[in-house]
Amino acid sequence: MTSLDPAGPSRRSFLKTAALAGVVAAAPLPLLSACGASGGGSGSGPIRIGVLTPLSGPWTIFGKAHLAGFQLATDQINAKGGTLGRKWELVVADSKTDSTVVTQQANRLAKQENVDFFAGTFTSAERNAAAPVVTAADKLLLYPTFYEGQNQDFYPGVCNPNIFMFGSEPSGQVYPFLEYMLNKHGKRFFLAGSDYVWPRETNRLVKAKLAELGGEVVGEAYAPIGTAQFGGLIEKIRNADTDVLFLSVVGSDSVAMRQQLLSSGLKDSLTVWSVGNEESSTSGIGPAASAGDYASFDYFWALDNPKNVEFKRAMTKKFPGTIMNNVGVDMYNAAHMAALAIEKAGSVETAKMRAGLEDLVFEDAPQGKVTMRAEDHQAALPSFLAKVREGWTGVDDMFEIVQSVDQVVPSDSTCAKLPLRRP
Amino acid sequence: MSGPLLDVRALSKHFGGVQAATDVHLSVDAGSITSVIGPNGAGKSTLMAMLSGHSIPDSGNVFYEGRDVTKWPAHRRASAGVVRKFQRPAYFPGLSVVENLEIGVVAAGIRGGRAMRARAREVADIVQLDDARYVTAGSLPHGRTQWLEIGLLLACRARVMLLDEPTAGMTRQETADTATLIHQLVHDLEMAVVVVEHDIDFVRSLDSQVTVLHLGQVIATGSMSDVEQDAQTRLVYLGE
Amino acid sequence: MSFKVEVSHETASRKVVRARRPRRGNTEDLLATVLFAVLFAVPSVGDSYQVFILPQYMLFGVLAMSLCLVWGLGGILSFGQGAFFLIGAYALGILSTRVSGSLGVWLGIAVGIALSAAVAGALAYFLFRARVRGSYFVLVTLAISTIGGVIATSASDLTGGFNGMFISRVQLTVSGWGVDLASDSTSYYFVLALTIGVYVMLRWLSRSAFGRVLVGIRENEERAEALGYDVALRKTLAFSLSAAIAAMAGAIYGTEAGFVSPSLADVVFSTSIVLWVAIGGRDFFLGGLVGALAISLVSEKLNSAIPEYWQLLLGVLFLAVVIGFRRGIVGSAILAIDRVGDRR
Amino acid sequence: MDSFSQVILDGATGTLILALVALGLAVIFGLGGVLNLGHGAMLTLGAYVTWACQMHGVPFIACVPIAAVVVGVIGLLFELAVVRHFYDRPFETLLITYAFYLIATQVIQIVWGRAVHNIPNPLPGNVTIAGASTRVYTIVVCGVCIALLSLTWLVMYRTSVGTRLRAMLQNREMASLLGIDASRTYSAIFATGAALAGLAGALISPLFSASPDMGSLWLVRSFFVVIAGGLGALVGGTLLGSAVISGGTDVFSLFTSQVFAQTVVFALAILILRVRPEGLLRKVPAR
Repeated sequence: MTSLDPAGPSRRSFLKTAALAGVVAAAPLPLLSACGASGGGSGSGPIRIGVLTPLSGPWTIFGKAHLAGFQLATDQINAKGGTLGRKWELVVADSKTDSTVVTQQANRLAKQENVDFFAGTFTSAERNAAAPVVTAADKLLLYPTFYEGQNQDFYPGVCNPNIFMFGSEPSGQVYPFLEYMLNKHGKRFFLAGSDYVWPRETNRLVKAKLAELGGEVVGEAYAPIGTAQFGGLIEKIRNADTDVLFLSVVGSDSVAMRQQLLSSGLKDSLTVWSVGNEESSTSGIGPAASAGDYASFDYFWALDNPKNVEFKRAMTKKFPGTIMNNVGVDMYNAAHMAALAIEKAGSVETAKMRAGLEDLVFEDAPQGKVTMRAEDHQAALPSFLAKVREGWTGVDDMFEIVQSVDQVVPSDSTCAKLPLRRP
Repeated sequence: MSGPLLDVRALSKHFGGVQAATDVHLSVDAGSITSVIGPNGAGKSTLMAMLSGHSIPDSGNVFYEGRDVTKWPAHRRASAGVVRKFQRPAYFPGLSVVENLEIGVVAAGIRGGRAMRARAREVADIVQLDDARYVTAGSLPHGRTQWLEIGLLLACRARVMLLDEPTAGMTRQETADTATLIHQLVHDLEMAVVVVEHDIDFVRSLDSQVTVLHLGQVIATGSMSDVEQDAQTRLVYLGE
Repeated sequence: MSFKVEVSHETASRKVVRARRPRRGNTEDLLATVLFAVLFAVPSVGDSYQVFILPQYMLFGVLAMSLCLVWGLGGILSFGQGAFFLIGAYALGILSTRVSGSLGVWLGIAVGIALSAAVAGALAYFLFRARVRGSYFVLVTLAISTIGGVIATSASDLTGGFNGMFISRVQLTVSGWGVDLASDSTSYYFVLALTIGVYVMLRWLSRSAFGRVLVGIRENEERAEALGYDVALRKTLAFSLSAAIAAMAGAIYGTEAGFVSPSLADVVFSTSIVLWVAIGGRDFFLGGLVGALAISLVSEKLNSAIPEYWQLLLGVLFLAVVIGFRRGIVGSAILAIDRVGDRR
Repeated sequence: MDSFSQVILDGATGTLILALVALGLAVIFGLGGVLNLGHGAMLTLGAYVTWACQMHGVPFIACVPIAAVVVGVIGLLFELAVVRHFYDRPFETLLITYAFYLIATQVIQIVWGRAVHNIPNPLPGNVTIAGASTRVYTIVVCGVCIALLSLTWLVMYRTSVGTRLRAMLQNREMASLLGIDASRTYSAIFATGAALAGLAGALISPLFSASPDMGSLWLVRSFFVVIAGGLGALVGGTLLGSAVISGGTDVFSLFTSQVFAQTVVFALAILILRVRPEGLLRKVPAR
């Protein structure tokens, strides 16, 4: 039949081509034009901040507090007219709890959204993934989470002049309370963590300090993220005759781990000290599996001081039902300190803002005073050891502060790139 | 060529406690038709499977062109020339008739678009599907799918065709045409055809060597008229 | 053309429409040409982020096409493509840092491809020989991606574990000549060329004898085997080739993105490849390519804005396609265009 | 040998809990021929329904059957609306149930948020058996699992329903001759599998809490149970598979890392599949 219509094929295919070209070309165009137009840059208009936060995936439970802390501070800053007369505008990107996505989204925020600086990323792995992007774009990243310190040169997110750490590292989070725990609960420590850089590096530092204090490490084990059954690990802990179980298992894994620890009957014969389970994951763990256990962070919701009372009131008003934790509070502090730095420097330009943040002191943090050290961008923070109350019913009566330190000066970083202060 | 094309010697096979084949002998020459008949459960399908390589006998041997192929898997036997047509038509329903045949043609080692198409066209003519070359095979009426499958066997240069109930579901006319086709193939292409059938009329019209199976054993061989005279066959098969 | 009378009535009408020899593939290639032309023009009209990100999505497209090869052509559904992609990325990352110069880069790519092909081939042959297929093989591919992720997470000395691995942009050079992927626009055109190359190669493959037989195996494995084809061997070859393509895409992706982590091997990523291909259309390589590109682009836009609702929407879209458009959106479009063309 | 009896007890409880989780999957796969990728979402749904139900002051013991019924009904509706049209196409059912997973997981997050919810242990306290200790509630869950497996066995091998089901498995066309309404039977199978998943989700929620992605952790392990255990009958296979996957991982992880143990066990499951595929293939028509 084709041969009966010699003009057919060519004309047909021409029409087809034209129609298809229209369809295919039209599809990507809205996507292309939607972007590009929005650009902050320096000068006038709002200050744009790219916030990388885990809104989906296993660390979603932290994402809410993480983002809420920064949003609350932003609202407070904007209520006062922003900084340098410019309002703050947040561009939120979901990290999906996936470092690969962090790289991608950080690139988008830098290249397409033209943000002035970054805040967020949750884990050290995510921070390390974002680091090359912020370096390439020469923007700052404000990192809020408790982390492993700055000793691992080979990671791009360590000793990076563009990154500021607002959370505590092991010498702040753990060291102040090691002696107390040793004396009170026994010398035999078992170190168990999730398998990534923060738990491994934290445990390395804790081991060194324990040796100094006369403690003994009777075991060390790491479970890959996503582990559901901890039977083997718990057996190892039992066989090691453990006094203190030093836990850096995080996220939903820690919920499973603590529940199984309870069901193994082992919980009563040792003391649990978690450095990863703050208010939101402890809510998941539940009262039975957490009662009597310790946790140490630079902030607890339970802190009873006027600034925290004020913070809690503001937070509950704006984000009712959100379980706040130290990461969220450090995001809050990061925003306020960035605002102070911008005002001090008179600019959001990276170099000037960096200089503004270095040596900055923030007196109004919900946990006390925060000082940003210039040479390695680590924060000096308060630190608290808390015990989980028996039969708690919510975040308000979950933790009871048993030890506190007003401000811990981070131990010296051993990174070769130091000092970070630029001439 | 000396000796039979396909030579089956003393095949035995059991499944669990059931003896599906016992000491079966069969000899098939090029250019001949062999029909295997028998009541349900006689072991016809088992024999077919052992000929095609879909089942390996417990003991006994299958020789093809003088070579022992007993342990060869189905695909190896098929590429050597012993190809089976299944009881239910087995073809490629989502493809057109010509695409179906081309897959068979490729199996015969013919490469290159032109040669492949030409051969597929030739086969389509033989099995009278020349009008339906570009029809999706799945939409062919049932009887024609049986022929399509025979076409597939032709396309891949089968020397021994194992036809498992080739006329199942066919009209009377189609059945008669199928007998003619088989005769034509055997005559023109010097093929050996082994047919397993229920339809006695069809077997009769094939005018072939007949082997009667009962409970896994060969109880009679000979022409259809010989077999029909056989007392045992009449007893077990024709129900007399 | 003449029709014989014996054709039964209910199929007669369909026959008239389809009885002509279809110009199979023209429309797909035509559409692909348009797509490639649009992609070619992007760097001159788009912003720097698009030039940065689109190569990664094109490589997802290559990955999706590798799935089209086994699933669309061969009928082997695999939830394990992510693992092969990851092998490619890690191999390049590990070898390009440990072996200096362009040797390390080429070695990384070669080892990744060879390793993926070997792992896929060995496993597939092992199982296909024993006639493991259908849903059971799907389960095994799920296992591949799970085990891949577990190994990537736990072999932290080699892979960086959960922390991921950083890979710098490499240079692909032979005795001084070649491309330096450090520049976004250079690597954009390089990846575009690669994507076109893979598309052309796969289209050629699908028309070749091998491709036809693969389709035959998909349509009726028993028949293909009884025609003399070593079905297990051919399925293994297809699976292995597909793994090799996935690994190659992974290697380039690693250097493009600058970062790989075990999440690329986990079940979520591997299943999203299936999603791209199913929505785009498994029967057409263009379907996989467009599915991967379009869903990645739209996901990126909507994920931050309406993360839950977007995932929900994607799920509903996926369900709708599986129920209503077995051939996927692009696939159905191609067939519709063909039909319009044929009717004239 | 306290440690030894503890390993045995943990292995046994781990096996039974995994068997409980996998049973719904095994029912739908073994009897219905559908590889239910939505199984994980059904577990999650069961856990969340339990949590929501408890929030409304309903006692835990009543929440468990409610969760099973709710998830069973959702499964039934899904089967009636979609799955039933695809039984002859295994790949499509696989994709459809995966779409169910995507949709259900998102709906759960929209309705109940993303926070991890803790479901209090209804039976606090530990019990010591031969020097090994575990939670009373764990023992109860294991008891329920044994009861369910026994019930399944009784239904399959001691009732006319079971006989018909097995007949249908052998030959679907033949089954209709025996007066079995295949379509209704398949609906019932799917609903039962979904209800079992909901029940399992409800029962394990006090042990593991409820989080939106809890299902995917169990899904892969359940698949391996089906791979490894698919060889035997529904009940024996599920138990055997669970023992291989759960017990195997526990035992191996005593000598090596958890990760390596898991990998070894998964590889073992593939090996089993390879060695005994014909038994498995019988039930699932090849595509």
